[in-house]
Amino acid sequence: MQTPSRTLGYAVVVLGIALGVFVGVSAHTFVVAKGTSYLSDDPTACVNCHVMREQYDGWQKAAHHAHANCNDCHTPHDFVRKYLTKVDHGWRHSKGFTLNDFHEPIRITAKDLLDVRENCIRCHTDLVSHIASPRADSDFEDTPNCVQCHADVGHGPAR
Amino acid sequence: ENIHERKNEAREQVLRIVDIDETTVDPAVWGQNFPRQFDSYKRTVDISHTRFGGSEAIQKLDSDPRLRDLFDGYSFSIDYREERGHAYMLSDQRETERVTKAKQPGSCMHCHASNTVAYRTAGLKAGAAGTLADALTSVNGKAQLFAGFAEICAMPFDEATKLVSHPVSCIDCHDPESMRLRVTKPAFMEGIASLARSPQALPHFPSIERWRAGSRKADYDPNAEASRQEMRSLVCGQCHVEYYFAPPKKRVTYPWANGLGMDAAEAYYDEVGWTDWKHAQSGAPALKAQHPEFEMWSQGIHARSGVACADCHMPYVREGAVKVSDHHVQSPLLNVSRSCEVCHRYPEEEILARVDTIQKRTSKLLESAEKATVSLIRAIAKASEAGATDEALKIPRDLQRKAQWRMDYVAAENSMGFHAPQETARILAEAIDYARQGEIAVLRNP
Amino acid sequence: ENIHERKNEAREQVLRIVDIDETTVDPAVWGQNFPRQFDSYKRTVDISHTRFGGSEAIQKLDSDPRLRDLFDGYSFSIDYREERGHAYMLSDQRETERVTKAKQPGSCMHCHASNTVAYRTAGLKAGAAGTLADALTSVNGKAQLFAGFAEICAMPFDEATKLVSHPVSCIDCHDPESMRLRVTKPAFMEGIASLARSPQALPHFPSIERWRAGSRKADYDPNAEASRQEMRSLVCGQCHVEYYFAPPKKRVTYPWANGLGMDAAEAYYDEVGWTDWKHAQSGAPALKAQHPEFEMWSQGIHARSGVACADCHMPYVREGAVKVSDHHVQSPLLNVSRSCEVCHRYPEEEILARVDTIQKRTSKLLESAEKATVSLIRAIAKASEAGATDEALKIPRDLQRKAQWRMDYVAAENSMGFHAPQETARILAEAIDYARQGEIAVLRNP
Ligand code: HEC
Ligand code: HEC
Ligand code: HEC
Ligand code: HEC
Ligand code: HEC
Ligand code: HEC
Ligand code: HEC
Ligand code: HEC
Ligand code: HEC
Ligand code: HEC
Ligand code: HEC
Ligand code: HEC
Ligand code: HEC
Ligand code: HEC
Ligand SMILES: [Ca+2]
Ligand SMILES: [Ca+2]
Repeated sequence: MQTPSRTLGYAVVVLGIALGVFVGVSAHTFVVAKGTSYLSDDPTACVNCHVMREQYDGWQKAAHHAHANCNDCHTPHDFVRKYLTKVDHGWRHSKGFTLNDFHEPIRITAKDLLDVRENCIRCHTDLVSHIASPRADSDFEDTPNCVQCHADVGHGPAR
Repeated sequence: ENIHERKNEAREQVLRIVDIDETTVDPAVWGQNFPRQFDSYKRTVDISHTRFGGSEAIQKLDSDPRLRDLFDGYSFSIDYREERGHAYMLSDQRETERVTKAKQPGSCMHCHASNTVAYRTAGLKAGAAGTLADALTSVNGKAQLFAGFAEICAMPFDEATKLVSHPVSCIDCHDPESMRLRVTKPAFMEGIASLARSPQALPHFPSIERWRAGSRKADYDPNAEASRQEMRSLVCGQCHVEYYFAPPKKRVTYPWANGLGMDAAEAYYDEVGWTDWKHAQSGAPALKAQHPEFEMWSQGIHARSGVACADCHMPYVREGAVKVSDHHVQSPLLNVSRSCEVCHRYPEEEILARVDTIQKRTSKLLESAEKATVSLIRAIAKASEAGATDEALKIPRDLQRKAQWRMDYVAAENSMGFHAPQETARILAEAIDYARQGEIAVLRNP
Repeated sequence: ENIHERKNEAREQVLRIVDIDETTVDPAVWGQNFPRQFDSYKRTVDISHTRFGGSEAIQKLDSDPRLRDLFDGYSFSIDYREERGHAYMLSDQRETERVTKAKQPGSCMHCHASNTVAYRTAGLKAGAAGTLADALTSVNGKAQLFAGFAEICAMPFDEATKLVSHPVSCIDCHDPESMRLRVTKPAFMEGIASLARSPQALPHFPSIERWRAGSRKADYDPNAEASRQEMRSLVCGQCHVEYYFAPPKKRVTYPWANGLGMDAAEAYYDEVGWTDWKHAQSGAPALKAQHPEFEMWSQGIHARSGVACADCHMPYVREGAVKVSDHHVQSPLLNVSRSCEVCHRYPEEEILARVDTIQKRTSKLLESAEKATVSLIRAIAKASEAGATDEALKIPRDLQRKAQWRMDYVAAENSMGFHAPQETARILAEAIDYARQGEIAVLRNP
């Protein structure tokens, strides 16, 4: 009969190995699937993953094709947060792509939706100055969710 | 216009020319700081027309003569018109024959005037602490408001109406400091608090569900807890709701203790034993429904999807470099491109056709429900003339109460079914069922 | 599966292992070229469960005993089950007591089997020109199909069912050459042609509106004129529709000459004087409705918005880089993320809750409509036992026909109101109105 601590010990070892393997695999993905694309702002970089194809195609037809590329909307624009986000995406998406364990249809995360809204307001500051506080990062409730009405700006009609 | 102008315009817009505070009732004064909103606000005088809505004050009793029978013995059989823009609410109330030819209480002021100051002044007179300078949301401010509300409800109409001078105004929906939305109508604050304590699930009001999960000690207070998107509907729910004047002091009361909607309100009235009037032809203890837009919207898919009254009735409009809320509150069918098309990318004709399909189905069913109810009324009247006892007519009369309440809940709701198409049809189906069952009951034992 | 594979998959194309043509009925053969679709196609044997749908072949007559009264005197009062996956259509038809205990015609084959080859062979036997090698859409092909259709409808069931061996198969919906969708059911081709000539507006079928604007000389032909998105619904409309067997030769016929929907079909049956059976208890000339999914969907907002049956019942599933249509046709509630979430950005629980609200409202109303109809049946039966003449009972019986048709139109439709929530409630409201009026008529002159 094993003592709890022993089991724990094994668990840790197993976990460690698993994690190691996983990091390896994902790093591998990161290379093969050009996860490095996250460091570029070129939209074609995003479609290195076919799972981004839908949004890419949508974006090409949508109103902003001429005005904004993926990262204009999907990453914050102060240097630090921008690269933190890129790393976060690079990691989560590579992981998702490797393990194929993500929810479909793919859904933007709450945090990313806030970043996007901040970008909407960044570009449309004057226009929305009556309805939205320029501090878009302020409490979500208090600034309208642009996308509730303009659902199709990024990727064309949702319905 | 060139870019530079637009940029300047954009910078000027927040500039405040005059000070406004809790005593500033006149919208024209607020309008100096917010000319765009004021301009559209004034346009609620415009007269327009849609198939089932619009703003021509036509006499409903003439366009649908069945209403005279249905409301026989009640003031609504004297004068009952299509409602119109906010600018008219005060004068239309003063001029309706329901007021000039019948006796009405001060309670009527609650939804037809800007009354925060009127209520608070009356409250102070009645001995509430503090001054008008207190924030409305402060302890003193609230105490003044509710004290005055009680006073004015109990007054006769003529006396009360002298105390107000503007239709709904900026101060009724906005905090003069921050311009944030707020609710200021006492009956609504009491109603929404009782609604929060009701058992009904309210997925379209997350802040209420949050409050329910909490200690529930203090009442639910929208001004403190509701999100901005929720407030975009709550400010309208202040008035566009079914109500009654609770005895003995005629306090405006919203029947929400069991939840929102037709069934919940009926259960409430049955519990407190409320009846609006005894029907002149049938002697049934009848109920009158009034503009349950807020309740009906709550049953619909738009509410469930987080779409607010203001999204459709006060859409954003682009003016030069800024977009503002259109304060010309009206039928969205007169402004489809802004009210609907941002969310529904269909041509205007297509959107109008969809609404038309929903509304025509509703109005055809409504007609059947009215016919069934009138036919029951006739049957009961005939039976009692023939000498049927109150005993024998109890069941038919109770069935009339149920049928008429349902029929009227849809007739009085102003979207002709649009706010909740399936729920509206369901209610009318029940109205027909009860009315016909009533007639069967009369025939079974005459 | 690892990335390298997935990247390869992205480049994979369909390679044809075997040749398939107009004579290839067996889906397993098609399956060699299209293994993904075949695999999911086979899964229609799965047994699943939702609140109002799913695929357990429960006996409806036990779960809702009122049905025994409602269909008294008709084969549906013997055996009437919840329908299930496509894989069962042939065996379920052979085993139902409606077949084993009652006499049925060859007409039944039309929607429960892959029958293009069976029909054409019978057509050739009957003297139609050409061979099976002719394209189905060729003049000869069509002639063979329709000749055989007439022959087999007129046969007794036992003889006809020997001629078919597979449930609906690839060839019934796909062109073996191009794999394009196509319709192959004769009664549907005739029905849709008569629908095109009807006066009803059909905004959800642009190709029909286009045909109407043209010369109208040749019949409307979906295989030649419908868009791909339209075909994604039309292939289902081949079978999921109300029908009757037109005398004298029991030809499967869709009552669409006045348009799609409850009212249009009723008008058609009244015009041609059709009655399914004489009700055993009341003697009313009753109608039986059957699975009008295609018609009900046509009344709903999804159809109007261009959403096809296949969008919800055969959603795309991503297999690696390629998207394929899920041929496991079933309740979308068992696959919400793919069936609904592509268009509706809500969590699964929320979407299920919305459907539940719609379906519960419907089932409650349906219950009221069934009760009202049963109560009318009882009243008529009682009156005729008491000696009322057919003369006196004509009006009540006609009202039962109208009420029962409406009630059943919803009961037989398999989405419990989801396909068109408001229209479904409207139909039930009318059912209740007619049923109660019938009872009143009985009581008025017994
Ligand atoms: C390595 C493959 C890959 C690349 C390259 C990629 N994505 Fe993704 N992306 C994914 C996967 C997998 C998901 C789903 C992750 C999940 O939902 O957990 C995803 C999800 C997302 C989401 C929604 C979830 C979230 O994080 O909010 C956004 C937004 C997104 N990607 C944007 C981008 C942009 C912008 C780029 C290019 C700068 C990009 N992606 C490049 C694979 C990729
Ligand atoms: C104009 C702004 C904008 C641009 C440019 C844009 N997006 Fe998006 N994207 C959005 C918004 C807004 C959403 C969230 C959609 C919603 O919530 O309705 C979104 C969502 C997503 C998602 C998550 C899927 C979903 O529906 O939630 C992915 C993945 C994504 N975008 C990838 C991309 C890629 C890749 C590009 C460039 C090819 C791109 N986006 C360009 C605004 C944009
Ligand atoms: C990188 C800058 C940028 C970002 C980020 C951006 N926009 Fe735009 N947007 C533009 C420009 C430039 C135009 C075209 C000129 C104009 O209409 O102001 C435009 C046009 C629009 C329009 C009018 C065209 C249409 O689609 O009807 C809308 C609405 C809009 N943006 C909303 C949004 C929303 C919502 C977001 C965030 C999800 C967003 N924008 C993000 C720059 C941006
Ligand atoms: C409640 C619905 C709603 C919300 C929320 C909303 N908008 Fe809009 N928006 C509209 C409407 C309606 C218009 C069209 C106004 C007009 O045509 O006069 C519009 C217009 C615009 C335009 C100008 C489009 C053009 O034709 O030039 C931009 C840009 C825009 N919105 C951006 C935003 C941004 C950024 C946000 C979030 C801060 C936002 N909107 C939130 C409804 C909304
Ligand atoms: C203080 C009470 C009050 C508030 C608050 C209020 N309304 Fe009204 N509303 C009324 C009255 C009273 C009328 C009828 C006026 C008349 O007919 O004289 C009316 C009329 C209307 C009409 C009919 C206009 C027409 O042309 O027929 C609409 C639409 C409407 N309101 C929507 C709203 C919306 C949306 C809100 C919230 C943004 C709102 N109301 C807030 C009391 C109110
Ligand atoms: C709970 C809020 C509320 C109260 C209390 C209220 N009203 Fe109204 N009233 C409304 C709203 C909202 C409308 C517009 C919708 C409608 O007409 O159905 C309206 C419309 C009207 C109209 C115009 C349409 C018509 O019916 O002819 C008149 C007149 C009117 N009210 C008179 C009165 C009188 C008199 C009283 C007191 C007995 C009163 N109201 C009490 C909210 C209220
Ligand atoms: C999704 C859009 C939408 C929302 C949300 C909505 N309405 Fe409406 N409303 C309509 C339409 C469409 C009509 C029908 C107008 C007509 O028939 O001309 C209407 C009609 C009305 C009318 C009668 C207008 C007239 O012209 O007589 C009133 C009053 C009203 N709504 C109040 C409200 C209130 C209060 C709320 C929120 C509790 C609300 N509406 C929410 C779309 C909406
Ligand atoms: C019946 C309620 C109501 C009345 C009365 C009202 N408003 Fe508003 N107002 C609103 C709503 C709803 C919004 C949208 C607020 C939001 O989205 O947070 C709004 C928004 C505003 C805004 C913010 C910018 C914008 O346009 O969205 C200003 C400024 C404003 N109103 C000024 C006024 C003035 C000035 C008056 C009087 C002339 C007035 N309001 C009367 C309901 C009202
Ligand atoms: C802020 C977004 C928004 C606005 C504004 C809006 N809708 Fe909708 N509408 C929705 C959503 C969300 C649904 C629910 C279906 C879904 O989830 O896609 C819906 C559903 C509908 C439906 C189908 C449901 C039913 O009741 O039959 C109709 C019809 C409709 N809307 C008409 C309108 C009309 C007319 C207007 C303008 C008066 C309008 N909508 C304004 C978002 C909106
Ligand atoms: C050849 C006739 C035919 C065609 C074509 C057809 N169906 Fe069916 N369908 C049936 C029959 C028969 C059943 C019932 C089988 C049984 O109960 O044994 C059925 C059952 C179903 C069910 C119920 C499955 C369950 O689990 O309860 C669904 C959903 C369905 N069909 C949808 C569709 C859709 C969507 C299409 C078009 C893509 C379609 N059908 C095409 C005849 C057909
Ligand atoms: C117009 C097409 C069509 C014709 C003709 C047809 N069916 Fe069906 N049948 C269906 C569809 C679609 C379903 C699945 C939907 C349902 O059950 O409501 C079904 C379901 C069934 C079921 C399973 C559910 C139940 O009712 O027990 C049986 C058994 C059945 N049919 C027998 C028959 C018999 C016997 C005939 C001939 C008298 C026949 N069918 C003629 C289309 C048809
Ligand atoms: C917008 C989505 C949608 C569309 C489009 C749609 N359906 Fe459905 N369908 C549903 C839902 C949701 C149900 C309810 C399933 C349940 O209750 O389990 C349903 C139920 C059914 C059922 C009964 C399924 C069962 O489990 O018993 C049949 C058969 C069916 N639909 C056929 C069709 C046909 C044929 C069409 C096209 C003419 C169609 N549907 C279009 C969503 C859809
Ligand atoms: C009841 C009708 C029906 C039957 C039976 C049917 N299919 Fe399909 N099939 C469809 C529909 C609908 C589509 C979607 C077509 C489109 O979007 O154009 C489809 C699409 C396809 C496609 C195109 C790729 C894809 O997945 O969208 C292939 C290949 C296919 N089916 C093969 C088959 C095979 C093999 C069988 C028999 C095992 C079969 N189908 C039986 C209705 C059917
Ligand atoms: C291909 C797109 C699409 C798919 C798939 C889809 N819907 Fe819809 N849905 C719509 C559109 C479009 C509307 C109409 C409102 C609008 O115009 O936004 C709508 C409206 C609705 C509504 C409100 C109208 C009503 O009848 O009450 C509900 C609820 C709904 N859908 C549920 C579902 C469910 C559940 C499913 C899956 C079984 C589904 N939808 C699949 C596009 C879709
Ligand atoms: Ca009006
Ligand atoms: Ca089933």
